[in-house]
Formats: sequence, C-alpha cells, structure tokens
Amino acid sequence: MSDADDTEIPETEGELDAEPESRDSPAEEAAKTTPKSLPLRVNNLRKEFGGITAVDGATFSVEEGSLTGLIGPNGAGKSTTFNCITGVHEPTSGSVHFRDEEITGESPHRIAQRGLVRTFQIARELEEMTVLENMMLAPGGQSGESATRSVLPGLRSGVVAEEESVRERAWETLEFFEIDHLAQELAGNLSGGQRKLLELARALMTDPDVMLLDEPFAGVNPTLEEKLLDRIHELRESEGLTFLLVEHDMDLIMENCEHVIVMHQGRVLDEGPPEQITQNEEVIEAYLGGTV
Amino acid sequence: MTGASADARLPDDEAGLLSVRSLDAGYGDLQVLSGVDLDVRDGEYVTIVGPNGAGKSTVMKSVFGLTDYMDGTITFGDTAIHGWNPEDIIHEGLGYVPQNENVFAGLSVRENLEMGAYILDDVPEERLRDVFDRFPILEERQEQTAGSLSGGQQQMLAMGRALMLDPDLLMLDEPSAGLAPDLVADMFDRIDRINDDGTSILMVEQNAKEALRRCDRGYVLVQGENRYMDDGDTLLDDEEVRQDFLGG
Amino acid sequence: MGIETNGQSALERGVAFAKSGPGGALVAGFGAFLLVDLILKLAGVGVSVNLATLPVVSDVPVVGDLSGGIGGAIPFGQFSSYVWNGLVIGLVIGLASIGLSLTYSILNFANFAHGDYLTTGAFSGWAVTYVIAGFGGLDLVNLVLLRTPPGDAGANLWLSPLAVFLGLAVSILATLLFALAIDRVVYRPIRDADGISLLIASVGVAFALRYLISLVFGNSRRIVTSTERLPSFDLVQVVVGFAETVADVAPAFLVDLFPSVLVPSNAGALIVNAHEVTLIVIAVLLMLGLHVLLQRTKLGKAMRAMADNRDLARVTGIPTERVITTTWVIGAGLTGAAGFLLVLSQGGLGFTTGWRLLLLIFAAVIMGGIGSIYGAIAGGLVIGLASRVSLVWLQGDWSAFARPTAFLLMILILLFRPSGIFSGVKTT
Amino acid sequence: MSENETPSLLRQVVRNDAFKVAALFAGIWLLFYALSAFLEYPTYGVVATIRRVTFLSAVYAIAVLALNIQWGYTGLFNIGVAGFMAVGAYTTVILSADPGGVPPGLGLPLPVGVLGGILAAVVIGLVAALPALRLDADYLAIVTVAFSEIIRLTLNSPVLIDITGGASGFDNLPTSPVQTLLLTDPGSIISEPTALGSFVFGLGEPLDLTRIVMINIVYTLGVLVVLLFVYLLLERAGKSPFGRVLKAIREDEVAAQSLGKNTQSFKVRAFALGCGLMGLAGILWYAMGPRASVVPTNFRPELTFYIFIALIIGGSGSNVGSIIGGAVFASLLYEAPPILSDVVVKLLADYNVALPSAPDNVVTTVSTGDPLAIVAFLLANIDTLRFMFMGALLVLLVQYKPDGILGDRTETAAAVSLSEESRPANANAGGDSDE
Amino acid sequence: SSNGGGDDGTTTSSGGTTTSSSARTLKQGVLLPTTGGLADLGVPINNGAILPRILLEGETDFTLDFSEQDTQTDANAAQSAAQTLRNSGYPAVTGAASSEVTIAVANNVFIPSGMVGCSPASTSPAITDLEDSGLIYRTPPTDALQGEVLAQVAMERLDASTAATMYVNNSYGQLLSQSFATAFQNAGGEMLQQVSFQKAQSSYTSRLSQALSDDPGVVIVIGYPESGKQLFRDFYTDFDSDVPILVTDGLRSASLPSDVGNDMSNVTGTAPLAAGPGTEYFTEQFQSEFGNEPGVFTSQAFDATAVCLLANAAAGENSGAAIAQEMQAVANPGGEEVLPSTLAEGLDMAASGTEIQYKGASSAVDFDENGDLKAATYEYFGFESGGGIRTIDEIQFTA
Ligand SMILES: Nc1ncnc2c1ncn2[C@@H]1O[C@H](COP(=O)(O)OP(=O)(O)OP(=O)(O)O)[C@@H](O)[C@H]1O
Ligand SMILES: Nc1ncnc2c1ncn2[C@@H]1O[C@H](COP(=O)(O)OP(=O)(O)OP(=O)(O)O)[C@@H](O)[C@H]1O
Ligand SMILES: CC(C)C[C@H](N)C(=O)O
Ligand SMILES: [Mg+2]
Ligand SMILES: [Mg+2]
Repeated sequence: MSDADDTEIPETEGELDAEPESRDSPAEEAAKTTPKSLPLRVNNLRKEFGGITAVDGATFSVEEGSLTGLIGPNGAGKSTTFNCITGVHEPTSGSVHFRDEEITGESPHRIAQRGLVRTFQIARELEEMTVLENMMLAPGGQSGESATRSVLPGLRSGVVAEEESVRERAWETLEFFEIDHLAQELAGNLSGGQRKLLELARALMTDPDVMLLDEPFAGVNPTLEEKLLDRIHELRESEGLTFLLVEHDMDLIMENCEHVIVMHQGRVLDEGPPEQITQNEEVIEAYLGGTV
Repeated sequence: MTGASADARLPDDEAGLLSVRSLDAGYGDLQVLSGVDLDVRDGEYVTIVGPNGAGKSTVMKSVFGLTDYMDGTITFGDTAIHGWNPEDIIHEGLGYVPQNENVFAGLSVRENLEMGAYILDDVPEERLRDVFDRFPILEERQEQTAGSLSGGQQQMLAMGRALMLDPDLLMLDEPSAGLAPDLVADMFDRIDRINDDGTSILMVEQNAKEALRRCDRGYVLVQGENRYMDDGDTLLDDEEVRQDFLGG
Repeated sequence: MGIETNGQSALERGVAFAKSGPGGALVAGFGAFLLVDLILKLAGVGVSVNLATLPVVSDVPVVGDLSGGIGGAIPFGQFSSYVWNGLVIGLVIGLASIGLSLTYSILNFANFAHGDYLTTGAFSGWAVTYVIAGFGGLDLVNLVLLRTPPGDAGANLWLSPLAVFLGLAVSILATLLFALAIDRVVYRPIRDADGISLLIASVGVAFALRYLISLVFGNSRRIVTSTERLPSFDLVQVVVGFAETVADVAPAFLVDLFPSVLVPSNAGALIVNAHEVTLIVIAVLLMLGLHVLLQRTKLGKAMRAMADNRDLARVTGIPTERVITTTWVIGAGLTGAAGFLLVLSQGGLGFTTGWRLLLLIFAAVIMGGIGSIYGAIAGGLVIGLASRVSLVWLQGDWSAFARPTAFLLMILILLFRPSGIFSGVKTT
Repeated sequence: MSENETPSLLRQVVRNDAFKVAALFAGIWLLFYALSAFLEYPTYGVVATIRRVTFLSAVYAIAVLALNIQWGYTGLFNIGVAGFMAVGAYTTVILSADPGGVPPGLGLPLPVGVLGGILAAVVIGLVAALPALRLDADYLAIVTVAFSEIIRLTLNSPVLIDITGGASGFDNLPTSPVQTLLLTDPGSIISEPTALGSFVFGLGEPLDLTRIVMINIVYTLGVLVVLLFVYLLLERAGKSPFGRVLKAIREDEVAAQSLGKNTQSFKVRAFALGCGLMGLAGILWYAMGPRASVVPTNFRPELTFYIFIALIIGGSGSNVGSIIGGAVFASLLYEAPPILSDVVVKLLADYNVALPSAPDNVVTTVSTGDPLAIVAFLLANIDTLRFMFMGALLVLLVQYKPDGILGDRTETAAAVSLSEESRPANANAGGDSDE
Repeated sequence: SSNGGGDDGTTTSSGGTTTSSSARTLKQGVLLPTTGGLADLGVPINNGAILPRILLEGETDFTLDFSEQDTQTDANAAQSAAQTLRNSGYPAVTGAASSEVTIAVANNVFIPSGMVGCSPASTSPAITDLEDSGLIYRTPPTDALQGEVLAQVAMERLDASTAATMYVNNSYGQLLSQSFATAFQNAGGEMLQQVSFQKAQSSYTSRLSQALSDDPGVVIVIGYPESGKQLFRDFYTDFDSDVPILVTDGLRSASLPSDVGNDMSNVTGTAPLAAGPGTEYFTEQFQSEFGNEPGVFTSQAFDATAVCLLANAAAGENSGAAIAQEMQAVANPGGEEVLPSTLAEGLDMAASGTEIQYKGASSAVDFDENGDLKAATYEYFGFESGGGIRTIDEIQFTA
C-alpha cells in the first residue's frame, strides 16, 4: 500500500467520527464549514535541511480531545514536525491547519496565542527567573504586558488584580506538579527532571487548546510520570484539551493513547489504535524491534 | 517487608575500583550531596536510581571533578582523585556520558568520535569500526554536524564517543532517555556486553526497573543522601522502594 | 582542513543573496552600479546620466561626484594606492582578527581588550627595536620610552634590520606573555562565567592596560620609524611597464575600450616602500604558518570542540587549560605582530592605536563569522579595502565617511548573512 | 516554620531602597564637603563642587537606568549608548537654538526641542534595532557600537558643518530653561529676576552665592526630579507582566515565543524606551544646564563604557542599583580622584613635606628610588591612574561581586508579591489536591 | 610628553619675608595642554605662563597663588579642569591653547562663572565673536590676519597660483583654512581642494592623496604637532617631496624634522612672532630658567599671565568681574609703562591705583573691544635640517 492511501483514510475516518460530537451544538456547526473535531491537520509537510529531508510529506490530523501518540525511531522527524507545526521552523512545503485556519509559516508566538502550545524535548527554562515567575509568565493576554498599562497610575490597579489571580493559578498548578516547594527557586537550579515538570506546568498555564509534548517524560521518575498522566487525562476530560505526545515508552503509549501515529523516515508509516499499530509488520520492523 | 539494606557502605575490604566515601559536594554554596557513599567493584555493574533532583547526576559529576568538592574521598583504583581536573581523571580510565548536551554540536559525527580518543596519539580505527557497527546510523551520518542529529541519534553518538577509549569504568547518565524502544533494549544489551567484556559500569537511570533488573547492585539516592543499597533484584522486590521510586 | 562550503559556489550564493528580497536586490544593484562606475572612472570615461531617473540612486545621498553622472576620471595611481593601502591595513586587521576570533569562539567572549593587546605588542616591540637600533650615544631612557626622534634612533628595516626583526619577535613574545598573565589573573578565576561577564571584565582589562601603557609611555602619539634610505619604488611604473607590453599584443578594441587602464596617460604614482612590502610578506607568512599548524595537529579540532562545549571537552580529556593557553599564545602573538607591523608601515604609534582599530577588527571577525580563521582574514581584507577604496567615491569632505562606510558594510552583511560571510564554512 | 522571625525595625529601614539612596547621597555630599572644605575652597566653590557631583551622579543615573531596561531586563546588549545620547542632545539643540545663530537652529520652544530629542533617539534607536534585534547578543553589541560611531563620525564630518557645527560642535546652544524661569531676559544673566528668581537668588545671598551658582543648583534639582520620575517609570514597568516578558526574553527568547509572547515587539519596545531615555540623559547632560556642550567628542564609545561600569557597580537588573551605580561612579570614581590628589598635596604641604617636581616619566621616577618623587609622579598622573583604577575595579567586580555592590537583587518581575506568604491559604494543606 | 610634576596641584609661592598688611594674594590659574595633541608646544607655553611667578618670587609683597591644570588638548578634560579652578576660587586663568578648547571652556565655565580667561595661543577668528561680557582676552592675533599673511607668502614668495589646504577638523583649522582661501582667491589665486583631517589618526595617506590630487602649487597644512608628525611622515613616504608646503603656528615645532625623519626643506610656515618691547628680557629669562629657546606663543603666555596679575592687583580683589574691568586699563595705552622686567613695580603701582600700561614680551598688548589685539607681527620661518626653527622674515600687520 502507498503512503497516500494510508494517510488519507484516517483523515476521512476522523471526520466521520467527529460528526456526532459536534452535533450537540448546531449553531456552532453551522458557522463552521468543516467539523471542529480535527483541531490540528498537517498536510503533506516537508522539511529539508541542506541535503537532508527530515520530514518527507507527512500527513496526519489530531482529533479533538484525544491523546494521540506520535512515535517513530530516532531521527524519524518527530521533533522536526513539531518545530514546523509550531513555527520554530518554516516548512519547505506542505501546510498546517489549526482550527480550520492555515497557520503554516506563522510566527511561533502567534501559533501559541491560538492555543497550540508545545514543550521542548530538551527543556528550556528561564534560568534566572524563579519557578513562580516562570509560571506567571505563561498566561496569554495579560493586560499588564502593555508597558503603558503597568506604568500609568490609573490603569495599574487592574493589572495588580489580574496578577493576583495569575499568581493563584500558578501556585495551584505548581502544587499539583509537586514542585511548589521550589516556587522561589531559580529555574536554573532545577534538576533535569524538575525542569521537565516545570516546562509542562508552565505550558499548561497558557491555557492551551492543543498541546504538543515532545518526550515530556524522558528523565521523569516513574512514580511522578504516572501522576502526570493522570493529570493529562483529567485535563482532557474536564477541559477538553487535546494532546499530541511524542514518546518512546511503548507501554505508556499502549496504556494511554487511543490513537497512534507512527513516523519513519519523515513519513507517516501507519496510524490507528495502538493495538492495530503493534500488529503492523512494517512498524515492528522499523521501530519496535522484538521488544513489544 | 523484604527490607532492602539501608547501609550504603560496602565493607572496606570489598570496596573496589571506585570508592566514594562520605562525599559532600555541590554547586557554589549550594551543597547537594551529603555524606554519599558509593562503590563499584572491578567488573561490577551498578545503578543509581532515585527521584528527580536527588543528586544522581551530581554524584557522577563529582566523581568526574565537575562540581565543587567539599568533603569526603573518592578513590579510583588506588588513586585518590577528588579535587582532580576532569582531563586528568580520564587518563585514569574513567569514561563519562553526561545527561545533557553530551555531543559537540558544531563538530561532525566523525569528529565527535575522534575527540573521544583525544588523549591517544592516533584515532584507534578498530574502535571506530566497533562504534559504527553498534550504531550504523552514525557511520551513515559521519559528516553531519552532531547538533543537527535527532535527540536519540545524539544519545548514540555520546555513547559511541565514550566507548572510543575503552575505559575501565564507564559512567552513564540516563543513557536510555529519549531512545526508541528497540534502541533502549539494544542499549541495555550493549551495556551488558560492555560489562561482560570487563568494563565496570556505573549508571543512572529513570528506566529504573529495567536498570535494576540488569545491574549487579543498585543504590537509591534521595535528597542527596543514600537511602538504600542492595542487589538490583532485592531492590526491585522491596515493597517500599517499588512504591516510592519505581512507580508501583 | 580546507574550506568547505555547503556545496554552493560563490556566484550561486551571490545570486541567492540578490534574490533574498527587495533589500538584497537593492544592495546588490547598488554594488553593481559602483563596480561599473569604478571601471568607467578608471578608464577615464564619464557618462552623463540623469541620476534622478535611476530608482536605485535617486534616494541615495549625494556622494562625491556621483551626482553628476557615472564614471569620471580617477588616476590609476590613486586608485591603486587606495587598494594598496587597503591591502596593507586589511592584512593588519586580518592578523589581529584571527586572535580575536579564536578567543571569541573558544573562550566564548568578545575581548574588548584585544585592541590594547595590539598596542602592547607595538610598544614593546618598538621599544626593543629602538634600544637596539639606537644603542650607544643616545639616552637609554628616552630610547626605551620611544621618545628619541626616529631620525636619531634610526629604526628602520634598512638601517637596522636586526633590530626590526628582534622587535617583531619581542612584540609577539611580550604580547602573548601579557595575555597569559592577564588570563591567569583575570579570566581564569571566572572561566565559567557567561560571555557577557567576561566581556565586561575585558573592558576593565582594556582600560587598565591602555592607561598603563599611557602611564609608562605617555599619552601623545609619536613617530617611531625612520624612512632614511628606505628602499621604495613606484608600483605604477611597474604595472604600466607591464601594461605597455600587453598593449602591444592586445587586440585593438580592448585598448580602445580601456585606454587609461592599459596605457595610462597620467597614471600617477604608487610609491611602495620596503616596510609595507615586509608587512605583507610577514603577515602572509604568519597566516600560512598558522594554517599549517592547525592542519598538522589536532589542535584545531580541540579548539572547536571547546568552543562548542567546554565541560564536555573536559570530560573527553581535552586539556582545556592547555588549549586556552595555546589560544592566547596564537591569538595574542599574532595580534602583537599585527601591532608591530602596523607601526612599521605607518610609523605612528600612540596608546590608543589598538583601541581605535578595535571596532574594525570586530567588524572583520563578525563579517568572517566568529571562530573562522579564514573568515577573519577575509573579513580583515574586506574591511581594509572597503575603508580605503570607498574613497574613490567619498571625495573631499566626504572622505570622513570612509570609516562609517566600513561599519555600514558590516551591518549590511550582518543583515543578509546574520552569522557572517563565512558561516557554514569550516575552519579546520 | 520561621514566620515569627520578623526583621528588626532598624534593619527594615536600612533595607529600604529609598533610605539606601538617600544615605548614599548624603555620604557623597559629606565627603565632598569635607574634601573641598579641607582644600579651603571659598563657599561658592564648596557649593559648586557638591552641586557638580550631584548633577553628574543624577545624569549618570538616568543613563544607567535607561541601559538597565535594555540590558538588565531584556538582555539587549546595547553598547551604543553614547550615540543615542548624541542624537538626543543634537536634536534638541538644533530644534530649539536661535535661528539667527551659527549654526542656525529652528527656534522652537525648548520643551518641543526636548521632546523632539527624545523622539529622535527613539526613532534612531528603532532604525538600529529593527535589523539588529534579530541578531544574537554579541552581534547586537557590535552593531550598536558601530552605529554609535557612525552617528558620531557623521556629526563630526565637515559635510554637515552648517547643521551640526562639525568637529567643533554645535555652539549656538538654546538658553537654559532655568534662566527662562528665573530671569525676565533669559539671555542676560544680569537682567531683572522674575518673582521666582528674586526668591531663589535671595536664598543664595547669605552664602554669597552668585546667580549662576543658584541657576545651576536649580537645574540640578530639576535633574534630580527627572531622575525620580524616570526611576518610578522603570520600576513600575519592571515590576509588571511587561517586565516579566522582558526578563523571559533575556533568559530564552524561543521559550518566550513558544509561550505566545511576541518577543520581537517586546524587544523593540524595551529598546525604544531605553533609547528615548538615553536621549533624555544626553539632553539633560549636554544640551542644557551647566555642562552644556554639544560636541562630537563628548560621545565617544568611552562614555558608553563609563555607563556600563556604573551599571555593573550597581548591579544590572536592579533599578535602585542603577541609581547607586551611577552616583558611585560619577562621584567616587570620576570626580573624586583629582580632588583627592589636591588633598594629598595639601596634606603633605601642611606637614612641611615638599613634593619634588615630578619626573616626566615612569622610568626616571622609579630609578630615583625616592618615594616622594614616586608620589609626585602618581599625583601628576592622577587622571591616568583613575582610568587604570576603573579598569581594575571592573575586573574585581566581575570576579567577586558580579551582581554589583548591592549583591544579588533578583527583583521579582511581578506587580504583586511572590513570596511564600503570597501562597493561597488552602495550599499548605498538602500535595494531593484532587478535585 | 612631560607632565609638570606637582604642577597639577596648587603651588603657592609666598613673596618677601615680610608680609605687609596691604599685601594680598593674587590667584591665577594656568590651563594649558601639557599632554595630548598640543603637548609639544604646550609645555613651553606653560613654562612661559608660569615664568612671571618665578620671576616675581621674592620681588614682591604679593603672595602669588598659581594653580596649573592640564587641558590634555581635550575640551572635556579642560572643562573639568576649569571647573576645579573655579571651585577653588581662581578668578583669572591663562588659557587655553587650542581654540576649540578655549571656546568650550569659555562658553561653559569662564563666562557663566564670571572668570577672566586670557588665551596665549588661541587664534581662531571665532573667539572674536564670543559673547563674553568682557571676560575673554587673548594675546596672539586672530587668524583673520594670518590667513592674509599666508596668502601673501604663497603668492609672492612661493609663486603659487593654485593652492590646496589640509586642515585639522576644528575651529582653528576650519577658519584659518577659510580665511586663507578667501584671501588667496581675492588675490587672484585658484583654490583647489580643501581637505579636513581628524586629530591623531593612524594614517593620513588618503587625505594627502586627495589634497595633492590636482597638483596644487602649494599645500597649506594647518594642524598640531601630534598629527602633523604622522601627516608629514606619510607625505614623505608616499608622495613626491618637492611640492612646497606652508604650515602655520600649530606646526611650528622645532623637533618636527627629527620626529618626521626628514629635513623638511620644502616646508616653510608662518606664525605670530614675539615682537614686543620686552622680548629680549623675556628670552633671556626663559632660557636661563628652562634651559631652552622660547617657542611659539611662549611670550604670549608670559604676557597673558602678566596682564591678568596686573589687572588683579588693580582690582584689589580675587574677583573675575573686577579683574575684567581692569584688563584693558592695565594693558592699553595711557599711564606708566610697565615692562616684563618691571612687573613687580607694576603690581604695586596697579594696586595703588596708578594708571599703567603694560607693554609685553610678545607685543604692546593693546586689546580692542573684543579682547583681541590691534596689531601683530608674523614670522616667516623654515626648519633647520638638524631640528630647530630659522626665521626667514618678519611681516608686520596692522588691521
Ligand atoms: N537543524 C537541522 N539541520 C540538519 N538536519 C536536521 C536538523 N534538525 C533535524 N535534522 C535531521 O532531521 C532528522 C529528524 O530529526 P528529528 O529531531 O525530527 O527526529 P526525532 O524523530 O525527533 O528523533 P528523536 O526521537 O531521536 O528525538 C534527523 O535525521 C536529524 O538529523
Ligand atoms: N549547575 C547547578 N547549579 C546549582 N544547582 C544545581 C545544578 N545542577 C543541579 N543542581 C541542583 O542539585 C540538585 C540535584 O540535581 P541533579 O541534577 O544531581 O539531580 P538528578 O538526581 O540527576 O535528577 P534528574 O533525575 O532529574 O536528572 C537539584 O536540586 C538541582 O536543583
Ligand atoms: C597652540 C596653538 C597651536 C593653538 C592654535 N593657534 C589654535 O588656535 O588652536
Ligand atoms: Mg526528537
Ligand atoms: Mg540527572
């Protein structure tokens, strides 16, 4: 079978699946031409670096409210795909749609503001800022980000009120991630794992719609990892968040993702429910080896 | 309770290749480790596990002279190496793969491997061959700059670089982080084999179950102090250890 | 070793550059225009063009005689003297840039004291040359402090070649020793500090060193080389002689097209003296020597590895302190030599000599791409030539804009190639 | 646990920033009072010395504050400060100078000129920034310093002599605003004073302070008020979400972007704000007041480095530190050494130690072996020594006090307190806050 | 360069052993360049300026309180130094030398503080127009005159019909170049390039090649020794050394040929000459005190200090305004003649209210309403091959 077939089918399937869900709000549905159920669609994405093709025509989409796994051997192009989606790299060709709008080549901050937020495979902390400051930075649309507002006497009280609520949320989130004892610590002094936690917590502070997580659990203690996963599921249920997760831990993928996309050499090799994926000979050969 | 041993110190006559005694170390004024004991006997395969921020990486860095040494002793073979420079320590036969930023991003893959053998006069071709055999992708990407490799590829390169010197003791800080499952298994197999060939291993892993399963002995480190020390399997079976550190 | 581009020829890159946007096209167009203008000027052809109709030029401030039309006349001798002087100063900048570029990438900071290292080399070297050349009969204190009139001391290549070469050697040695001492006292205790802290420390070093030199040698500029009996010759005559030979055999239409290039009627003169020639020879020799050194040893790679990640370099067994020492030895040594040679060719020396050159050195390093040795040399030449050849257009009062032009060129290059011309080109 | 460990009242007061600044200024005044009194300066000399130190401290502080918002907060390593100060000063004088003078000005009212100067600095800052802000820190540094040299050399060039006055500077300075305030004919110092003028000059009479001294004092007080205003402005801007984004950019721009911050816009705003304030510092310092002189050599790169040294002394990232750094640099490092050298000479003379006239070079000096000759030589070269000392101090600061003399002041970038106490009450309950 | 020792500090030389009750302290500042671009000329000028104090020592009841400050030939440094003089109460100052420095110091310190400044060396015509409330004086003539003298020399002695100038990019260079150009053109000459240059550059080759590009009959070089050395060195290295060159007062430095390493036989120049009634006495005293020939502007410096001291004595108080009132009175014709050799008596006379007129070492010192001189003598000079200056001719000039 060809790649094209492979990738076309799930997309239509996804659309079909989504139909019933979006029916419970007819007004909304009328307003949108495409069902809202595929918040993120990547079409024929290519990215070349010099002579190397890191992503080679990847096409896939992510369902609303899902926890979708993105797996593939090292160097398959997963991180690069993330970078292209989030504007860190400009794709060589292809398109990315978020909530039916094309966002290909938009700047990273615009994309993040739309609610499509990512974490980095290697955590990027604001090292000379405290953990709490890191957290409070994240929420979007803070009126105090306007210099005039935070300076002018009349307008500042509004900023202060807003800050108080942001601070409260930051504390809550830190508590959940069990790094509240580090709130006053400079982020630069955190250990590798602690940084990962902070990165995830901070991304959540932006109130994202869809989150792209690049190996968020690498280096995280298993006990904590389980907690985090619980939280992710919780967020999906309570706030309808959508997750696209790059992860190498197949057990984790099998247990938690309802949908998995397998990348290999820059293409989507297969996608479907985990059980189906693990049956695919090609996938086994390219990625899983004999281990699963 | 099956009771993993909480006594971290091996009897002195058993202390082997690497022996850390009552080590205090940290960064600047911040003391991270207090009174850490650790031993690796000749040919032994030792794993350190523990929560994030426990100081596992710090132990390794301290052995390699990259932290601010405060107190205690570190002996390797018969030589006390605490307070030494890393570039001297490597001559003693220690190899080290750090947790982060463990390749020279601006150098090509091949140059990275050559750097691994820097202290030798010539690049040992047979070891290079050996590394390429283990990680064929590296041979393919010889001329690519290491910084543009994928995370997993970089991890392989870092391993490869440390193997270039055929060290007596190889210290690996989370070697499986970010590796695809087949490679994780492969990596652990490789490490086993390296160990079988007589190289002692000291490893930090978050993939704790797998690591403890494979190692001879394990340490659990919490908040900069030894918590447990015992055979890998004993630790794996210990209810408390499982609950608190291995995710049930 | 060897220069390795990303498989693109210079031409391809030039075209890509021009295509890179309207800004790129404008700059490329302006550059092409200047080139044509230069050729016409050299040929002595003036073409009257109403510049207002040329979109590229109409909003460019009136520069020199460019307003009247393109072309015009510029004596070949004058043009070639611009090129020659640009070459001379470019090599000095290039030599000094190597050191700055190396310490920049390996120690990871922009050394603002680098210019003062150059001054150190110049003063120490010339003090020795003076003492040797003027030994006996003259007051030693005045000789050491370079206060004897140059005519009396008789310091030049012809009268006292030994003194000059010993001075050169001392300039290298003294500068590198100074640099090592400063490294030990200032930088080593803060080796792991971030680049900006080190930069600031280097500003401190720059102040202290510069005014120390001023305290010892005084704060006035002086001339130290003598030109007495110094061999010199007219390079234009040499070229003209050659051109006449060519004209005899060249096709007639060529001779018609470029009359004054091939058989210049008033070619002017380009007097070149032995000091300038020596500068060029020694600078090129030093550069070649460095090339060979880096090629033959693994030093080059070790330097790059350190530039990348010092901690990792240490755990890999690279003796980082030794590499740093070597870096200073090479960088400061070449810089000291650059200072000495600069004075050899220009004669003048003051305690701000190097400081004034520093920004041009930085411009060269940045143009070449930080860390690239060949880039630094090329950057030096570009900067040197730009600051002199621009005088073709910057006539009269406009000549004060030669230095700004060099800076502007640097800024432009950064805009289009943010990591330097030679980025993506490997050094070793 | 340790909540009842309230610091004593005294310590609270001492920690208070306002107290620190006030104490510093009082200390500086006392010191210079003592020095100039010891040198038996006439009263107006003592007053003028103190005033001058105050003035310089204040203008330095403003320039340092401006740099702090760019570098301390945003990490924009601008070493073209002098250039932006030049733009401010030149624009103001060109706008407000007498059209009849040489070089001619536009004759606009001074407030318009000042505003224009600040705006021009902002605009030139933007011209420099829009391309340069895309570059890495080091490159930005080189581009800005190159820019400031381009500005200076352009102002210096003979081509623009009819506009800028070329190398000898813009001579035709507008009348000082204080004179406008205090005199009926601002152009003439001996003209009839205004009501306010009579009052102010009256204040000076008991001490025999001439009009010009009083005018300069008033101007200096005005600069202090501007300083306070600039400080409050930046303090508020820093302690707000705005400042927080700036700090985030300093730390990791890509991370800030992926959290949805339009970093380019923030950088441009911070850079423009800083440049405008640098322009203001340039105006207050050079375009009006007692130090007025609009000459290209005022704006050499050295000036930028002085401001940097001041920032380092105070501790980059801290607004109060910026003020303290500016004052310490201007008074203790810049102004004090020459006076101190006079003091030493006088002290020696008082003890009947006759200083020999200094040998004219270091070699001869040392070879005499005469300590007095060495002292004489050093005193004669006090200016040179001052710069060496500055350099050495800078190195020592980086080595031992990299966060400035105030120590590490990680000023929280938030409009509210972020201390442990700020934690919501329910929080201490424990980790698992399952809903 | 030499730094005059404790000179930067305050030196007080108290007069005779008996201090009569009428004896006051005369405070006098000296603000001249002993380092920087004008160091070569500035050190002897500074010596000239303090010579009155040395000569008066023990000869008068007045206590002489001199403070010497170095301008470093830099406007900023000079302003700081001037402020120090003001703050420590010096009402009158001999200085500065470079015109641009004098203008800056006058505008920013002397005039606003009501101090008297008398420059011994600044010749720029711009100084004439300073709005100085009668506070700023000078003892050399303005370059409005020197420009004409230069033009005359260029045409008549050097037979040049075309000329180019190279001038230091400051008030001195610009205006002298202009003044020459006007005079030269009025006399029928053709002006080619006027090339400005900056001080203390590392090379002047490109400027030289511009100035020489149209083959001028003579090149006028206006600058200070520090840059002049480099400029001439570049000239002799890279250009045809037969072109006649005219320099001005700023390059009248005896050590120029040996510093350049050439005998400079193609170079001549003009400079204000010392031609007052007291010239001889001054020259003798200067030689015996400092061991070398007085140089350009040294006698002017002596006169500047002398006039200030006399005015101070006449004013009866160390007040700038009072001294300014007396400057013309003590210098201009009318009253008892005071010469450099009778300075001590002159002080007493001035103090006692006797009308005096000072006739100095450089000229009769007769100030017009702008504080400029009314008449002047110029010297046409050349360089001796072994170093030293040779006066070729004297040129009288009366405006
Ligand atoms: N900036 C770059 N320049 C050149 N090649 C690159 C660059 N970034 C990535 N690549 C190449 O693109 C391919 C895909 O890399 P990517 O990081 O996307 O892999 P990945 O799927 O995330 O792998 P991993 O699981 O190991 O993180 C790799 O072969 C890598 O070498
Ligand atoms: N460079 C540093 N400077 C200051 N503190 C540090 C530094 N590196 C680590 N720390 C602190 O030391 C403690 C131990 O860190 P370490 O990296 O050793 O943990 P770890 O056990 O390796 O954790 P992880 O599993 O998350 O990698 C942490 O609390 C961390 O905040
Ligand atoms: C000392 C002199 C050479 C000064 C010169 N006449 C000038 O006005 O600048
Ligand atoms: Mg990846
Ligand atoms: Mg770790």
